[in-house]
Amino acid sequence: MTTKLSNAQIAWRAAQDIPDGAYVNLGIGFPEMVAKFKPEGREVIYHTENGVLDFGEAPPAGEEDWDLINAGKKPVTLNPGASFFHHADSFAMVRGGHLDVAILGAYEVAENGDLANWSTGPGSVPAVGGAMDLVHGAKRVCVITDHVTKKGEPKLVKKCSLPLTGVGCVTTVYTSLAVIDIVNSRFVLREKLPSMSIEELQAVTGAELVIDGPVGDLIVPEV
Amino acid sequence: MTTKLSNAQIAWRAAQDIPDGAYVNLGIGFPEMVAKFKPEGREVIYHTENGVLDFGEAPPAGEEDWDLINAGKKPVTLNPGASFFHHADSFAMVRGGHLDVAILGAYEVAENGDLANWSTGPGSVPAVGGAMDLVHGAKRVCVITDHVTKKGEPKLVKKCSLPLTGVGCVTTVYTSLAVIDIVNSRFVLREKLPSMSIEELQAVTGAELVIDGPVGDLIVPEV
Amino acid sequence: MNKVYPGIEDALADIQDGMSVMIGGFGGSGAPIELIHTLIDRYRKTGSPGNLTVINNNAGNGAVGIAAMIYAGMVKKMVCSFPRSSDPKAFTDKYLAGEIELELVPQGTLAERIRAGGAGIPAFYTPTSYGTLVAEGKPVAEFDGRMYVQERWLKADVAIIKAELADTKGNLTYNKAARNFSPLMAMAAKLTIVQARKIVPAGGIDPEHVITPGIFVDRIVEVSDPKQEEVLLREGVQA
Amino acid sequence: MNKVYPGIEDALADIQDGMSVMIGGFGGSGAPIELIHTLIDRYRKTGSPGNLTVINNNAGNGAVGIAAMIYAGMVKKMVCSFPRSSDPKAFTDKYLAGEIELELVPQGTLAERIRAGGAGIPAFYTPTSYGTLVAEGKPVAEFDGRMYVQERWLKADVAIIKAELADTKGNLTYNKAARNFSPLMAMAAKLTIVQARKIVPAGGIDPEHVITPGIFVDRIVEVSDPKQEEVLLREGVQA
Repeated sequence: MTTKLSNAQIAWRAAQDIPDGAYVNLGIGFPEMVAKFKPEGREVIYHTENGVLDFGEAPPAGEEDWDLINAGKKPVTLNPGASFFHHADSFAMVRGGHLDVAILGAYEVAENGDLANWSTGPGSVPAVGGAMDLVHGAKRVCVITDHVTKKGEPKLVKKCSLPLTGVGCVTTVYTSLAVIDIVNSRFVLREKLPSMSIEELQAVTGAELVIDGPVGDLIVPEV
Repeated sequence: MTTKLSNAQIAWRAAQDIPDGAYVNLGIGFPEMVAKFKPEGREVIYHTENGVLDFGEAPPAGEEDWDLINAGKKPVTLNPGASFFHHADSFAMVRGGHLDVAILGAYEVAENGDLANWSTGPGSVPAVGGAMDLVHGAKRVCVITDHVTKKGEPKLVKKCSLPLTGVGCVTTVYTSLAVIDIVNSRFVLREKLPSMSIEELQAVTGAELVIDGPVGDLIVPEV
Repeated sequence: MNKVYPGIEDALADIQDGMSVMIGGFGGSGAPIELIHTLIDRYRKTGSPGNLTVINNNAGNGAVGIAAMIYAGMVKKMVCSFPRSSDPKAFTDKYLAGEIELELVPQGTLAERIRAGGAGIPAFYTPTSYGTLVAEGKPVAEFDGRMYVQERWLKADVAIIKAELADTKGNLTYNKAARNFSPLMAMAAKLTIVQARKIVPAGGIDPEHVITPGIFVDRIVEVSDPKQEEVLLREGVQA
Repeated sequence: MNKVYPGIEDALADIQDGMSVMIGGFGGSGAPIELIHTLIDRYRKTGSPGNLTVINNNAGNGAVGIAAMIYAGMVKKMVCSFPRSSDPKAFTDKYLAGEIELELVPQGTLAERIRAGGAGIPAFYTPTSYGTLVAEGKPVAEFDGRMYVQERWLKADVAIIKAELADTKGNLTYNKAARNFSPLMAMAAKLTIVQARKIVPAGGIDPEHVITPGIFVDRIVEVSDPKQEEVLLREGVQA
């Protein structure tokens, strides 16, 4: 297998597609990294499930206010123009289609847009948080993920084998190897690492990659 | 027919049954008069549909703030401890059962608690406002009304002939002649004017008056 | 990000024939008079926007605001709870002549339908109107032994509302009971246009005091000395 | 009218075995630590209140707050969206041993179900969880060409929440993101008990800034220097 993007590079690539003025929810963990790579000059307003709009970076150590946290329970700060609201209003923003972009992680994404990212099946403690709401709310639901599992198995599949988070909800997948839109229940390849052939990419993808228009080079700086 | 209570006296009688600390909504028009007769020493918190809790009396002429009105579009003032909220929260208070008492007018009340108070039938412009919400929200839904129509016909009936505001919703009726609870879909007579016999009262009532326990004297001061 | 528009005309430019328009206010409290009358002026000059469906608690009073829209002939249909007022002639005459449609919605149901529209809830159940004419044709269901009516969300192409303060990112406060339906309408419309008494920089409103977060607001214009419908009525403004 | 209770024990006295208890907070933000631990103290002394159904976004962290309730053995069932935390041992061990029940509810659905409980809406439809395990057994319906899941209201016997300011009539404000579920829970419980950092006279909160109107609040106690769950966790408080 050829080289692949680091998580930071995947996050960087996803960040480039967030337009100026967008309202964005970043999932807990890996997706939070996307905020670091906001292009200069763009203004992005971040929403967190627990009732803050327009929060900023983490405060310096020692200056945490534990009443001012994000959905990951990490302390944040406020940008000018921030606001507080209760959980029902927060999810009105989500479910009502007011967010422009939500970025989540994934265990599996199916070619019809089904997402599995909350449960690895029986035996563990299930925990869903806001993911099932987010995938049906935001105008664009983006997944950032390694292209394959640690065992090398495809995460982009014909049909998810793990419990679903949402049905037909993913619009774009940013992986360590490619950028793929989901259009009419097919994986449409938009960009791939230049070092990799389409055949090589197809070999590590669990469903057909459709070519519809030019396939760009996925070129990401060291970050 | 014997003497009867004035509207002010009906309002006075209804006011006596509002307990200290109650949250109360008074319908537009005649029911608004109930506020005038709050017994000394009791605190009553008034709710208005358009998003104010704990409003007070009308301001002096010339001091009206037309952004501070009640559901009847009349200017009001605020008591200490007042609050503003939007219409969905206002009707969450109503529908969610948070009001202790709602007092409304009526065209007809049926013995099963059905209320007709919003439409006199085809040919007019229908207007319902918050009445249909109030009758299903407050813990006690009280009607204040003349006992009979201007033509002398019963307003307390077996079955409403006019379009309903709500089904089985009225708990107590304060009329110009009597106080009547609705219990198990029957009119139970609680008080009547002392000058009137039960038979005389029955004669102007469109459904059976049930006697269940002592019938008190409806005695109201000149107000 | 700056949602401020210099002129009312520009801010309203995308309101077109046949649209559904939520208009904030309860009677004169919160009525965005300057937005409404700028729209009327355009209609009188250009014949557009007409055929509007207007959503408000009421159906106009006297000859100002929504009543003036009705007199001008812009309104095809009213969705409201209480099409009565101290002077309801504008609506009443057209309604009785069959020249304007009415969808009568109980006030709490109207508020909740608008909130549902903004919150992505396509339908909900309420006890309100069960067993009445207003519920005719609507699905009913029993929950915990009580009967309820199914109501659908209500959305609109545009909301025009009046705020007290707005910051440049669209965060809003309201003045007293002028809040009423406006925070809900801001959520439920594709395009939300606000006239604010004062526009302040982002950060000029305490985050704890924001009533409508900016995510629900698209365009803001400052109208620093807004007219009060009730005052105009008392001054006897004519159609 | 004065909803102020002098002591926490008195304010909590009506919480009994088997009740459902909504507890405000999202992680440590807004968690009413003093109310919770007073309840735990009573349970340790008297064996009551036990068998509780606790409703919160999470299922406790470390050995403080809800985690301490679970360790104490008071909790029969958790209703939550995310029973994970940096130290979820209290819940995880009991859950995997079959000693505590879990009703897992997506976070937005949890919030909306609680609001619905407070607003008299017995059921509503949401796209959330459609086609997933979480929706199994729930009615579904199509609206405007899209599928939705029917969710029911969620009410409770008691809500215990943390506020910033309370006035004597029960009007509340919150501190920053500590607001989260608390305004909804105050609406949805038969009895709402509040610990406020400061109690002010009626009129001491601007009517425009009230977040929870007093109608939703029954009892208030002042806890002027409330503990922060997250700080206690970092200090290493043990079960």
